[in-house]
Amino acid sequence: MLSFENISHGLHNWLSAIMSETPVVLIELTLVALAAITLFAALGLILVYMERKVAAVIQIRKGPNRVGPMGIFQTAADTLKLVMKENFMPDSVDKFLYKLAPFVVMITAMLILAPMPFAQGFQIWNINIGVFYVTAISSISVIGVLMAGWASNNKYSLLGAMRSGAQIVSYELSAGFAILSIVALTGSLNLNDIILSQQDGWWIFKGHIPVWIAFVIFMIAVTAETNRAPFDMAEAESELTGGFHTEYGGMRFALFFLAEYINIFIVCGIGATLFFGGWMPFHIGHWEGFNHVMDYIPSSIWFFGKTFFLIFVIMWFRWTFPRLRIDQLLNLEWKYLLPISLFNLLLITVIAIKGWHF
Amino acid sequence: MGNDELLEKLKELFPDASIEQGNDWPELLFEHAQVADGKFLEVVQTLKSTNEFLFNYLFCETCVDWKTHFNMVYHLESTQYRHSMVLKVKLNHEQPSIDSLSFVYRTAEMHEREIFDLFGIVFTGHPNLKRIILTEDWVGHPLRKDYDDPINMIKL
Amino acid sequence: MIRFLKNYFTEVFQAVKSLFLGMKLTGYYFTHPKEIITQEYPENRLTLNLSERFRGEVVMTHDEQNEHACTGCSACELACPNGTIKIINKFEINAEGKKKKAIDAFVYHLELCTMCNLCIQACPTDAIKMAQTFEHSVFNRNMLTKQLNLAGSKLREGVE
Amino acid sequence: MIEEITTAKEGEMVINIGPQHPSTHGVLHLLITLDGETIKKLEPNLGYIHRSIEKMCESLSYRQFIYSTSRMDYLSAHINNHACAMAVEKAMEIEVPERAEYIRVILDELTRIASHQLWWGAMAMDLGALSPFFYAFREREVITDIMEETCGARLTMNYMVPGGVMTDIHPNFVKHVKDFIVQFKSKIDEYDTLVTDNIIFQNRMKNVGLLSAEDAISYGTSGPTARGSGVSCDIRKTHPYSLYSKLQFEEVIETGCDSFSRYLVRVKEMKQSVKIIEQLIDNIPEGDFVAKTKAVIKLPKGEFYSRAETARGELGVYIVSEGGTTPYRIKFRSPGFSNLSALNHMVKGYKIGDLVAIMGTLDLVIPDIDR
Amino acid sequence: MDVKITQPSLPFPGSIQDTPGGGIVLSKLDDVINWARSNSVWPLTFATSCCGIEMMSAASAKYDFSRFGFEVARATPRQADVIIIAGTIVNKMAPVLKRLYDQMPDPKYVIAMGACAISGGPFFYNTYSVVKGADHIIPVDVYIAGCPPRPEALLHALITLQEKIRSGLTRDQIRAQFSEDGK
Repeated sequence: MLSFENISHGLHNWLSAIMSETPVVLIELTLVALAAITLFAALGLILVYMERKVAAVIQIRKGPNRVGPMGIFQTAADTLKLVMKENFMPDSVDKFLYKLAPFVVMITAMLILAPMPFAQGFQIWNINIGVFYVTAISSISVIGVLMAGWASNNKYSLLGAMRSGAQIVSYELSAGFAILSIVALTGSLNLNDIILSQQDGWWIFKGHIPVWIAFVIFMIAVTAETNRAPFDMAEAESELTGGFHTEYGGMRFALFFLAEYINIFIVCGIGATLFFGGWMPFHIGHWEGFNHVMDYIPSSIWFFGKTFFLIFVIMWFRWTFPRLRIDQLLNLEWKYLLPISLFNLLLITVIAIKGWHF
Repeated sequence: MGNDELLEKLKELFPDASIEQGNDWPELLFEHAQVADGKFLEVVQTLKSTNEFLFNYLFCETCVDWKTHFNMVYHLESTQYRHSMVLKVKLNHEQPSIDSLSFVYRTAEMHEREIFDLFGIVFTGHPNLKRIILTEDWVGHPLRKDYDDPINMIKL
Repeated sequence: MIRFLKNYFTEVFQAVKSLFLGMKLTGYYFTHPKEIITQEYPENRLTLNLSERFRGEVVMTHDEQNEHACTGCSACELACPNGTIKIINKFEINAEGKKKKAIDAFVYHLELCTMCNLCIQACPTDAIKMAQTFEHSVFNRNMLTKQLNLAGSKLREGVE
Repeated sequence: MIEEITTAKEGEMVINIGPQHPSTHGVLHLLITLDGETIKKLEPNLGYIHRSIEKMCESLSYRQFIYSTSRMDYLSAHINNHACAMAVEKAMEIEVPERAEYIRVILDELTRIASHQLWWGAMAMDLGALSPFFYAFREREVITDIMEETCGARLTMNYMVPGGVMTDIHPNFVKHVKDFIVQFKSKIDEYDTLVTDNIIFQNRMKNVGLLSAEDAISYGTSGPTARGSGVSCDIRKTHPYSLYSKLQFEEVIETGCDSFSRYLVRVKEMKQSVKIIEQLIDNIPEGDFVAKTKAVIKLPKGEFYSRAETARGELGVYIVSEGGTTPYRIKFRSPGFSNLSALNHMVKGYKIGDLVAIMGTLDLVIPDIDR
Repeated sequence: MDVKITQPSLPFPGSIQDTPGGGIVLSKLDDVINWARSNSVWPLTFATSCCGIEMMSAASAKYDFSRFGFEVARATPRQADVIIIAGTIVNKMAPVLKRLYDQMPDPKYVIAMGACAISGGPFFYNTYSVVKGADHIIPVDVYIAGCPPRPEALLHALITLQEKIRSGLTRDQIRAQFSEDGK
């Protein structure tokens, strides 16, 4: 059966056969980089298109349907246009930071991709502290946002960036605790090990109610972390016009725009990996026959299916709820989510130690 | 209170003002000299706080340019008794000024800025009397009858 | 204490329920694409039925002999609040040798027109009416100034 | 030009909101002084859409000036036109035919529903929920279709003329209005599910933007803004005009004094408007739709004031006539202008997010404020 | 009595130009870029008066200009491509409009929507504060008459603008071309 694992292994074997080790590594690194960038572009286009279509159907309208069949080239046209826009810079900005900020946001988004297991045996970097790596890197993106807000020399941008800073720093805590609860159950920081531990069922089913609570908290926290409605404080179009990217246009704005969607993909990918078994097919305990049937569906489809389902849920939030106010947002985190997640972590630790999970 | 009764009461209270029944409501007209030196505020305070009147709702404040003089027109209503009256003050055309009502009726603050802007009437005691609608460097007061702007105004 | 906890949990439950109901509603629309009410302009151009009273622009009706009913009385010009209509009259000498007033040009400024219908109401001979066209987009503003009487058109016989 | 005001104290920041800003619903310019995110002071700067309607009307005849009022508060265009027509009718002592009154009131109430629906959608959009806007416009489009069918235009109808209405109603009018009522009643609950009951929305609205009853009167607010503070000020009840004295409906008054009660007033008013339409739609009497008037209207010398309740509050039309064919002076007492004056008082101490919510509940239409 | 309308309605802009190669596959890079630009026209949320409501109607579910990819209304001019002047421009607003236009990165387009934006419209005569046409301040690409124009008319204007972008002509060129055609 053709799978990503076979392709990557085949490629590696073929390259190793015809040349020595160093060029192989170099070539493979180049290929990986190219693949990552392509994946980025493709994901960005698909997610933006998906968002617009989901929004359209929820809002009882048709959505883009002119550019290409069903409007699938709509986002391609948008991107191309943004690339071809005037590359301007307002006069009074801090030039270095203004230019750097979109790249910081984009590069952090790219970096988190490294330990992501897309399919069985298909991973850029199988790092043994994967979960830790993801939480650590994802907090860098706030620096890019702050940079953008500060460098723009615009009060709206500054307010947006400050909101974003306060928001991401606080919500990272509960996202971290939600992730930790799964780490506590599996006893490993390696994302691959976490997936393998779900061979007999996903954690969301194995872990009783505490894992559900952790999952809900995780979803709320990552929605906030990615600055999505109802937590889109940093942009808050009706309050701060564009928030931290008010002064950005053209390609630089496109980078922010893409990074937002890539971040959604990544956090949903992490969520799918931790709670829904990543590429692991739907297995129920020891029902060998059933599990075997499920294995016929390629692992990459499992991963992307779960991830896109979570992305859809986040989009569903966005098109349903009004925005919170900044103080309510912080109240929600510090007064509700953080205590609950701490308590929940304690509960899960007890479950893990006692082995009460399935 | 009905209009007739109101008319009588007003006549009693302000014997020196000219009072007549307008199309809708009793109209009370003062000459500027009668209400100069802060007396106007007293008149309005009386109208607002006398138990029989309680004109606590200033629903329209405007000005009319009669070429020889300005007429300030205040439409007052009592939200309790639901009776209304019109208060008018005649201002001279050269240096029109009158006491500001912005501390009696908060809504007057904006209305008076608008009237200052469009008619050029100076409200003494107004907390923030500057142009609100036109730009700061605008010359003239466009709702006056003698206002002419040959550049912007195309006459039909 | 128990009452406090009870109230607390009721509140949380109500809150979550309200959010859930909202999501249910949007979810309903997401899963029922038949609720979509979009009318696809310009595909529906041919089937687009505008009300016969819709006021799109002022037109002058001409019959097949290229005759109209406008006597040039300029009632519409007077009725118009913002000078959208300008009537330029000329004097024609008719068969009996009498001088007769007729319109030379009925100039209509579509770029000024507010479709208030006052000119149509004012017209004593029903020479002008409102058309249901609305596709007036142009690249050049001058193209919106129109002459409503066709070239070589005449006043219809019997219209005074 | 927008100038930076540099009088801010240490630690305070002055921000220009507008003239082009998504939540000001037009070109309102607000200068707000912030301490962190808390608003210390707010100063409105108007005039970015001041079109000198009052000056212009001084050179328009009494038939013509009505159309310009549709552009003032374009969401209550019918009611504006109605108020102007009433002022002229009162001065001329024209008896308006019963049929015209019925048509007028039905259209007024439809306008009110349409206006409140747009407000509801825009308000939710200000708070960050985008879908309600589309649901609100679905029903609103039905109303605009009804308007278009009868009046000939979707937004600025110019349908009311002195003495009645311009043309008779369309033959399908009654049927379509009834269809609309059925559709509206089936969908109004969605409004509550999606927005009113939503916990995030309630937290954003409750105890925000307090305006006490005394302040509401002193600031001259009217309409739902004042009624949300417990002030009875519905002109349809306090000074009934047209048919309103004969109709059964309630004046919606909420005593919460906060944004949420202003919100509730508007939502409930939509239901009351439907109630009014239901009373009238089956009983439109036969007869003339317009009274006979002279071609050129000359008002007698004097001053005439007519009041009407628009969707935003009390509209006053004050005509000073010198006996000619054009008004000597005309003043439109617009509801938005007075309501806006209370904004500074209402937002002090709240956050920027609240400012958006409070402005949303005031339902400002900027051309109505600037005229 | 048979009556005919004096003004032949304008030919529909979308139907004038057949794209070579049947739609998407285009030969030249220029064409590709113009294709992208024409299909991704993001408006600035800028409305001064009544026409803004019809703009909202055009965004609403019944007319839905997102079908053309216009729905990404940006609140900041830095990210917008087209400014739809929906409503009257008065003297006080004129510098602001100019500034908004200057803040937009090239290529940028302007649509004057409604009588007020085209010429001052209802407020042309006897007003002291109204700018008699937005093209006194910024160059306008497409004019839509109407007061306010229907949402369909706005869509028509956007399609007209798309045609202009696709043709790659400047304002003067396209005006000259259309004057020759006698339209």
